[in-house]
Amino acid sequence: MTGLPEYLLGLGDDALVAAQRTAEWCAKAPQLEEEVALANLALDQLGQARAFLTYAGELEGEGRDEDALAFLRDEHEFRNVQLVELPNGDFAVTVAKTLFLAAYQNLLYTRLARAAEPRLAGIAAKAAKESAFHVSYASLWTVRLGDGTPLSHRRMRDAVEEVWPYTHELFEPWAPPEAGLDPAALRGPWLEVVGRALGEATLTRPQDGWAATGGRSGRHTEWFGLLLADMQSVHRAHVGARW
Amino acid sequence: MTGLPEYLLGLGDDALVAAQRTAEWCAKAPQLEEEVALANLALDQLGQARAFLTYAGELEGEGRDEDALAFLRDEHEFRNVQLVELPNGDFAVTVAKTLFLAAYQNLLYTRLARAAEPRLAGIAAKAAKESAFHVSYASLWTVRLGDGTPLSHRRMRDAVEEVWPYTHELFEPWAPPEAGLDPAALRGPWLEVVGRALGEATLTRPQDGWAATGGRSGRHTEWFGLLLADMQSVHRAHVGARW
Amino acid sequence: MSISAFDALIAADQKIENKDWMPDGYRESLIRQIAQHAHSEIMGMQPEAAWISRAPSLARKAVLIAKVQDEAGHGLYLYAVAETLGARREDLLDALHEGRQKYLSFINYPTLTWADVGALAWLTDGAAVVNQVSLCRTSYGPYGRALVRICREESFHHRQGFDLLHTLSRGTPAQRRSLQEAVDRWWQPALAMFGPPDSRSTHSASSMAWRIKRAGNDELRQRFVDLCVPQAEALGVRLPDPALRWNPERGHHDFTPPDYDELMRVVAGHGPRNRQRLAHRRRAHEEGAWVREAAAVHAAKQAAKQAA
Amino acid sequence: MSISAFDALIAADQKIENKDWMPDGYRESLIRQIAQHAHSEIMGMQPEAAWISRAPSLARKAVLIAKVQDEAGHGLYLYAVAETLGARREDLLDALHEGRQKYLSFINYPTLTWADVGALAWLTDGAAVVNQVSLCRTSYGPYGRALVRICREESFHHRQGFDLLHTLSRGTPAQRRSLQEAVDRWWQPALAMFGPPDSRSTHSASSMAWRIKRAGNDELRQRFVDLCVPQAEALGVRLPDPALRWNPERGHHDFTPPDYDELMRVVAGHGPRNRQRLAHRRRAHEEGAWVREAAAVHAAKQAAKQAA
Repeated sequence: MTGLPEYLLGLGDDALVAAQRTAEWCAKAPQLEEEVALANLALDQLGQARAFLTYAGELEGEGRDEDALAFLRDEHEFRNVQLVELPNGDFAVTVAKTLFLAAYQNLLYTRLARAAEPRLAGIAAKAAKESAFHVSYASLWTVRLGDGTPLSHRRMRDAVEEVWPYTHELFEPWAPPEAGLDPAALRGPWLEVVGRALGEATLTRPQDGWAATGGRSGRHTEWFGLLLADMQSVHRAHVGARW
Repeated sequence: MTGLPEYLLGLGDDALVAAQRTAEWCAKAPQLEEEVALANLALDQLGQARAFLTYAGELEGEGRDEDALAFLRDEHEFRNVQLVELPNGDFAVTVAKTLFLAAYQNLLYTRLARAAEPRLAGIAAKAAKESAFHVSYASLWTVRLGDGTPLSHRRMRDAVEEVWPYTHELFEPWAPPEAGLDPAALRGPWLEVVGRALGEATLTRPQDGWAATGGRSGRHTEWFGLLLADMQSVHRAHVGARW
Repeated sequence: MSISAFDALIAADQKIENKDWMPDGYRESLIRQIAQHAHSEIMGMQPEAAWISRAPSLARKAVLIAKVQDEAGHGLYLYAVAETLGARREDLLDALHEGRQKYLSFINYPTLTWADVGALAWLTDGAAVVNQVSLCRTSYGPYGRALVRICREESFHHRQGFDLLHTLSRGTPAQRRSLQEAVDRWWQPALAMFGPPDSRSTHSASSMAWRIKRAGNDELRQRFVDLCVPQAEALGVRLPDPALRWNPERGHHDFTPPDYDELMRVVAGHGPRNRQRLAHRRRAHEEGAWVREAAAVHAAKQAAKQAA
Repeated sequence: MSISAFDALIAADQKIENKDWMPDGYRESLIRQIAQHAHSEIMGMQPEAAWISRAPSLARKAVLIAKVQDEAGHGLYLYAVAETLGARREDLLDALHEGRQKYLSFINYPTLTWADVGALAWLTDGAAVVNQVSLCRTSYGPYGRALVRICREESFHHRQGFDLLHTLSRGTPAQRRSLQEAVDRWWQPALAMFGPPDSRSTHSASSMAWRIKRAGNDELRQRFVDLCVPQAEALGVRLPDPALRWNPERGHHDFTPPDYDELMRVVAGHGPRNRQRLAHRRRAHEEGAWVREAAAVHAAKQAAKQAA
């Protein structure tokens, strides 16, 4: 069974990798308003990652701080779902990834905010507010693109289909007693939130078929190694340096 | 003044980084014929890199083999020109980079094949034959694109202009006595080779303006750190392992 | 030549050549099979090409580039064989891009670590060799001759894959762990390369009658398993099948057959990487369109000049 | 309001507002200057954004994302100010993309190492603050008010850049070396940010008369140098100018002025990164076109629904 430190790593890694991907949009977004909004998302995710990783490192008790955990673990030691590793693709893919992740995180954080463990509850309460904004932002763009031009409709539809197989992993049984929740129970409410956005966007929910799995036990996608190689390169090139 | 070991590093690094970039086309080339041809170029470049780096490591006498030199040096220790670091861009940019580099290498290798140092002469003699093929291949495509459609003409022209400022570095004074040549003297013949291809391609030679410099002393472009982070990631993640 | 002449050639185990008369069904079966083979070669470049930039030694990097290059060469060669039957490369590529023609399902699995590059070569190229050695005796001459050359290169790839894994097997604990994990991932996809059991194969019977195929799926799969067992021992890896054991009565290893339902799902497009592999292939093709067009326009200009 | 009322306001050091009458030349000068400022903000995101993915600590990564975000925000804000003068953001972006309007030349230099991220912030944001503090008293009200907010954020960026460098200055030998090299690279581009000497500046005189600008290029450059010297000492770096020394008679530091010929070349498009920066910007804009169009079409649909 998953212990609390490993669970916190998973929450932190989800947020960290999502932040890394979102920040790839900096200086490349479709318009200035999106530059600002996407940077906001990335900053929120990064803030959550730092809080969870710091907490995980302290519970672990081996002296690893947020940077040791972010920059000095190897690929198979990361506990994030594969969803967050997917390349950004076009803006529609990013919107789909953001919608699916944020809807899950918002439900999860809202429940974790009531956890008995006060520090976990505190981090989650702040994160729940942030992810609520992420859900509205991604829903808004899902609708704009889905109910926009024929081209944007097609791209949004393709994006939803492409990312869908990676959503199942979010609801795998993987939570310690301290979390006080069953991830599988989040899928119903999640389908409601996501279904509402898709419906308004004139899109239909894809069929469930092949489902990605393995991220929580350290098995990641072909893209993740490259993401880490880039992210960790400067830190690792200077052993023991302070930044 | 440049010593022979450092010069060999420069020759090897030029070829290594060129091979790395060329091989990025694998499974992405415009047609199967180009898959085969570009892989050939990459293999030739990689073979040259291995020969020069192995030789450099032996002269240096500190037990560094080709892999130690390729995978365990940091950015500022690489001695390649910035030209080879440039991203591949579209196929026209790759053709322009290849034409400019191969025309230089062919002239250089042909002269080095007559160097007094027999090992250097031997590597260069083999490489000269290879680079002669690279020149014809890149010239052929320069002409096809330059004298093809209006779109391809425009892209080939833009590519030549984009890459041109990075060609000056090839002719900087940077050769040890053992090489028996003055790099600056190669520019005349180089302009002839390149000018012939450009002329046939209905393109004009760009104005000389800003000129890139610094590669030979370890100052590289913004892109080079990412190239190295990727290239060295697996090797560096397993300290002391054999492959 | 006529249908009786064709039948006589087949019966006498002689080769059919492209100028010979042949039944439409024979021609169509061949084009389908050769196109699928060609598509598999060019799609199969992707899971390996992804590791070229990171290959952990320059020697391995060279080997890997050469392997991917061979696959492109095989693709070229096989499309040319299909063209001897009246097909056009362009149309076959369209059929691939639109999902009307298939490629081998193992290509839809990811190569997650450097060890996967070796396991993929050892197991899937090994399976390809077993398949293709038998196909070298196919009744269509141009295809058989292409296969002789392809087989030689594939068996080289197979040996290089084994060599890569053998180095890992003598390496660090992390390297040995990655070796075992990669073999665990690739065993099933490799077994599935031989297709469904003969009893469920849609095309097998007619292909056997025309001697396009020379051996059944089940027979070839058994041959592959028997070959792998001693090689796995030499690598010190466990093949992930608890039922795998020598059966002295049959003179073969017993083993668990691959999951055909999964195979059918992946063939139908629902594997881990189907979407991405096809999207990658389509994008490369689309982004190359202006280059191919420029070459064609330039060639036409040259031809016009020479004619003038 | 009329020309005499306008002149009276300027003479009384009062603010001009967007509804006020103003001479065409005043309006055009302002639009040119504000657009160039806005362009510099959004083009200036690039050399820093390139390092976000590799920032060597999570805290620095957050600071860097926030800085790039502020620049986007400044861009938004400044284009809105230009719009109060009748310009449209879209047209100004076109002018940028087509090279008809300029941005600050330092952006055309590369950020080669992590230390460059710090040096760029310390020196070029430092120079920007000196420039903009003086501009806060500009005669056009909306621009002056925008500048107050922008200045506050820029001076925060400047301090964060200094802090980044300060950490390197107490770090490993490799870190300290990279610090010195980065400062060597960024000193000249930062000095050049104040533009040509007043004697050679084409727009300075009229801008001063209209009180769009409130201080000359030379005066501001001197102020910047005087500010940098003690900060460089605190960092333990050498500013790359052998002529740099305190001149007790002038009460200022003497220094070598930047190479104006190089500045003019870079402004004209021949700097190390001009092509790439503009190409990157154009590509992002083109790739975003379908998104902007979708949003516009969707908004029109919503409006039509509400009207119905």
